[in-house]
Amino acid sequence: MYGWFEENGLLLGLALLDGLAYAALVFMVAVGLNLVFGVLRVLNVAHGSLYAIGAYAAASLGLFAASSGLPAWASLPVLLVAAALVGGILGPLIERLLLRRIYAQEPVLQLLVTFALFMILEDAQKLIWGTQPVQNDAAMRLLGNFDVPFGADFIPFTAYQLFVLPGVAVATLVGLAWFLRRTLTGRVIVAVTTDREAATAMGIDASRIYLLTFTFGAILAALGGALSSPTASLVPGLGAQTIVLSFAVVATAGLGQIEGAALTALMIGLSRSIAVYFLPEAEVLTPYLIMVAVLLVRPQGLFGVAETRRV
Amino acid sequence: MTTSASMSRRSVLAGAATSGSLLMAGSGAEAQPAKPAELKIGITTFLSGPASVFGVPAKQTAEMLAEQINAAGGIGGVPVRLSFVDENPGTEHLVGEFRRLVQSEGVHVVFASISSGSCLACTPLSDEMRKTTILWDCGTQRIFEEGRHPFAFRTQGYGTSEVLAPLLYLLKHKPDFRSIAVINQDYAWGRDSWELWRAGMDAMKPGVRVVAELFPRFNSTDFSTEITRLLALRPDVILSTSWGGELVTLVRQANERRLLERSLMVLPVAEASLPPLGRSMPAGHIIGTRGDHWVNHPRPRDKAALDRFVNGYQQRFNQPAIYPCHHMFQAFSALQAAYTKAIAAKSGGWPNDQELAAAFQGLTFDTPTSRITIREDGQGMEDQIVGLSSFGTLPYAVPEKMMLYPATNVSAPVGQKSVDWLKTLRAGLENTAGEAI
Amino acid sequence: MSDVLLSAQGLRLAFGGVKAADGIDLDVRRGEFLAIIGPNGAGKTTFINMTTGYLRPQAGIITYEGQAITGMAPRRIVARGIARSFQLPQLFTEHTVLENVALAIAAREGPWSPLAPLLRPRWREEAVDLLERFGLTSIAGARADALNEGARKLADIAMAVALKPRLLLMDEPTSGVAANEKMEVVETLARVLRAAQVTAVFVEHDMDVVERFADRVAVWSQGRIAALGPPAEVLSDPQVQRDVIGIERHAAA
Amino acid sequence: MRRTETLLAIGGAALLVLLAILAPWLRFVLTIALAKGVAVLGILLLLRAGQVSFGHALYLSFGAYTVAFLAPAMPEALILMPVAMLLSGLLGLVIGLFVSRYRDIFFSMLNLAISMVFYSLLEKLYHYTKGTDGIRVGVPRFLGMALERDQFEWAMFGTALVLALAIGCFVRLYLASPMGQALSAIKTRETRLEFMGLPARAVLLSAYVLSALMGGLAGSIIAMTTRHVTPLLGYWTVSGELVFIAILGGAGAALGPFLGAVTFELVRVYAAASFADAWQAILGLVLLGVILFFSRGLWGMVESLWRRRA
Repeated sequence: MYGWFEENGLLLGLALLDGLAYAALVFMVAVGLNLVFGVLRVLNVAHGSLYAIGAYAAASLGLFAASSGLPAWASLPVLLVAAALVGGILGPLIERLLLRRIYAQEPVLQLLVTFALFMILEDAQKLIWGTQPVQNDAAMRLLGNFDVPFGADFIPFTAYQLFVLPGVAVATLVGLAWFLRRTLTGRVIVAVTTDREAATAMGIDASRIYLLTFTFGAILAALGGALSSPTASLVPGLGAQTIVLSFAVVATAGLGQIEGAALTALMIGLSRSIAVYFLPEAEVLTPYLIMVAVLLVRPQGLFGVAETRRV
Repeated sequence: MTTSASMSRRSVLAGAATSGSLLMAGSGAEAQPAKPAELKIGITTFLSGPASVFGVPAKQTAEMLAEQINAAGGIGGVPVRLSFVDENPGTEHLVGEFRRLVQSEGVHVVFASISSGSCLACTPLSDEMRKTTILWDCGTQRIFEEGRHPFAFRTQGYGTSEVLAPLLYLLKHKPDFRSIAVINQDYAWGRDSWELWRAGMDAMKPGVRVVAELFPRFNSTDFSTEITRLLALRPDVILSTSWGGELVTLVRQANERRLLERSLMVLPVAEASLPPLGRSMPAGHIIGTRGDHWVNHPRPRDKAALDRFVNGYQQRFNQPAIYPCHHMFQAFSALQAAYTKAIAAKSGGWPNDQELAAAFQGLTFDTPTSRITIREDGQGMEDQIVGLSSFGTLPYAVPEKMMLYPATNVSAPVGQKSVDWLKTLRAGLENTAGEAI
Repeated sequence: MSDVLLSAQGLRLAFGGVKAADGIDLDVRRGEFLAIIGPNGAGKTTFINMTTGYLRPQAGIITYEGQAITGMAPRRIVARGIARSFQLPQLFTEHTVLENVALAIAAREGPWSPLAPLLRPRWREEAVDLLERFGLTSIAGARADALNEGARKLADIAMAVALKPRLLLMDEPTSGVAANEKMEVVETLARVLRAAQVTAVFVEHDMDVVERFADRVAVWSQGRIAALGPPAEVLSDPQVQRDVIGIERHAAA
Repeated sequence: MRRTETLLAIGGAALLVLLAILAPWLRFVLTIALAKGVAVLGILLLLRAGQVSFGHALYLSFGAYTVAFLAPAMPEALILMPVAMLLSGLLGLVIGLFVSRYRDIFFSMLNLAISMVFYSLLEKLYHYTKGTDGIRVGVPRFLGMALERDQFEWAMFGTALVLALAIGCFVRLYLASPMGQALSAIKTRETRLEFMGLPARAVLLSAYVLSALMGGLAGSIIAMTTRHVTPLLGYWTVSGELVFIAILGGAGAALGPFLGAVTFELVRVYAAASFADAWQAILGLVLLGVILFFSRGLWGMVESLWRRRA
């Protein structure tokens, strides 16, 4: 028999595992939003819709792949393909047809354009996928369970949750960091994020960078959705939930900061799962409380750089 | 068939201009109306958001039934016409729409709401506008226990019977359980249903240890943390009154991680989520349907009618008819019965609002599975059937070892508050309240 | 009453490794026009920024009228009678020039009734009058973002003057002003300031302007004051000529 | 244009009264629209400073719940309204002291976060708030008189209309005053304000408190009109809706919010009536059209029409 402390210590360990998986999902959807905000300075409300559409598309494509006889292992790459398709098609369309027309306008108008888009896409999803739960958990079942010892007992976790989600998130983080630091395009994106005026003054083709970044952000949003689809059943209203949380992450992280997004996601993920264990009623409040606390101490966000006001 | 979709903007504007006179009709319930050209029914239901899982099938059912009724000559010779309102935008929008339905559309009757909050907001309006309102799906016990609503009638069961029946089933099926955990959606039904359950459980089987009370955020898509905690706690029983996509997600995630091998689940609102769950729903857990309308009901009142309805729906919409479809059926059935009764009482004359409402008092109407009587407080007495999940010919789970609980055995008597009544229950009721069928 | 209006002692401030102020000691005398010259990056603007509260020196003390103002918020410093203008004009771009000046007047006068308009008769009159003195009457109704560089510069200074300061710090008041208008602009400015008995410190690159209008010149070099004195004396110093003016001329060419 | 605006305001008010007489059910919709217009006036003040609050549903729901909680003890509409307004203003002062330090996205998101905390509490504190079921508000007295439902609805409509006109006038004066003008100065050159001795934070804070007062008042009107309050009134999409209305109506004048609010509510009602399945998409399309083709909103359209005629 374990004492209170030992038992709770073990629970804390479990909470860590759950928090990690949740953090991975939060990170995937928030990092794209943060990247887009950093470069375009547009807070994209429709990011939540892209997430939802990515999830739906992944489930549908997975079901289609299975019915057309693709082997079971294909259910994992299908998630990536669906995300790339959704982001790769919708991203450029949205950037070219809508956002492009309003870059010169006030930020609130840009925000509202994406809000309008969000409303339209919400109904569009319903039109395409209906209102009944859509699901395809092939990817989750593929890898089966992994038993984590828990005292004399054991707790089964899905390998998907334990390895795939954090794995993809870490790969995304490392890949993004490498891309932004080591490639020319990446450096240009960073330059635009840090000082838009200076970067455009240096002759950077902002239009191309905007298109690229937005598409990239859209793919990340869709990927976030696609990754969540094997464990969740998809119903209307998915996007609205996701986007508020991502907003909180972006503001907490600091604009355009991918490491900040990762750290914030981790904080949110862990505190949420710890809350579920020890203070379930506080669970929904944690992301917002974290944000308020962080901004009290660091008004520019965790990794944000104070904008120098030139006089 | 005419539904709201065909209503043009112009007709709404015209309605706005002429409804001064309609108001008169609405408030003067004693006026003697002539037989109208159409019987207008306003229906509030979820057309967007997560609860559209229920709302849209119900809407489809209403359209199908209206078509059938009209093909058969309408109600009392008058064809019905439906207008739908989306509940999702919130109360402030909904009560405005309720007024529009009554004052501008001039509906004769309103079918109100899936959400309890919507019902609570609409019933006072039914009092004020003296417009017969059928509460066709919402379950909150607060409606008729906290006030009198002479124009509102619920044509199905409610939270108390829908929670008590599975509790009684559990007490009989697994009388030796010692610990329980609850994982409900964090909103009124999730909280209310747990309060009802707890009151009944503590009265009939004191001393059960409640090891966890989890109320994850409404519309959550990830329950892995909660599941881990439940796996670690190993409660004998896990109760969840969740519904829709969330229940599907919860059961799938729980099943994948073999939680359902460790604990017995009690799912009072399982039925609508069983088709999408398919084989992910393991056998041997307690499932309910907010009524008695299981597709495999062993002895329905009218087998042919049940098959006709269920198969007709399946064929037309390529989906199984889930419980909201049945609740919509009940609302239509009650409406037809009430009009027949009112017209007969008036020797063939068309009833006004007051007379229509009067017809609902003590009304008995047929459903494919049984017969429902509306009590003097407006509450419908719908029997409950609970069973254990099992697999037969269908690709999804249906109940076996079913117990039927007559509504009068599992409903708080008129004038008593549910929680107070549940506290008076005593052990042994599980052996007398229901019968195996 | 002391002859010294503003006094800086031992000001130090470094950004990373760059010493923008490396022991600045300077007394500004009541009523004088003091020019600050020196190459870019010598710390001239930093001095103004420290004096007006935008930057806090890491060491040293600034006193004004004998009282320490080191590290005070800009707002507090303005309230004591120190105003500044900016190298890059800081105008409210959605307002007209008249409104810009009126806002400055309002700032000086506050607190006010929240329901009387900004352009209440008394303030409007004063703003019109001030703009006239700056020769900006013709553009009083123009939006601030529609002006040319010279006009923006003047409007920027007019706003500072509208605060009725006793000490005005100007960061390159003539940069951006067309060469043929420059003398006239400075002439106007000097007249307005003298009439209002304002002490002025200004950063300037044009040696002709310095020679003609400054009572004293301070030469900045790498965060220090390399020379200080009347223009005739300082500008003829061979070392100043070589180190500062040479560079300036070179840069100008 | 000034006189025109006054004339338009009077004409608009007359039109609303006429509509309310002709179509009783519209009276309800219009009361809500007027209340939202009042809340949007507050949003407009903040927009002047370039700040977008994505959390003002907080004050709306706070005002509404204040009424819901106090109505049983104090069933008098003309007391409930100012009390809800003042308490909401007090809350705005406390929160404003914190958020007025932040700008742009941080300002937006902090407001969002705080409003979501409040929303979650409304849902969580089930025993006090009845969770998502919400609280029913009885018909309060009006000026000490117990009114019939119909009379009470007229009273609320009239009160909302009078308040809308009065607060619209106030906002117009405020915007022309140094306080209001300093707001737009925050947007264009905040540092200069500081160097002129004007505390930008205080300027923003006063606007913020005013917006909280207006939000609370609007919430109290909504509560007494719908007579049932649920947490949904505090959800972030409602905050978005307020900003939506501000832009739809046009942020250029005090009349804009009401133009926007009435249009918004009517479009929503008609879209919901004609296309119950896709009303959201229709609203989205309307907003998209307005932003892409008339970025100054409906008021901007009215203005340019007027200019063309003049």
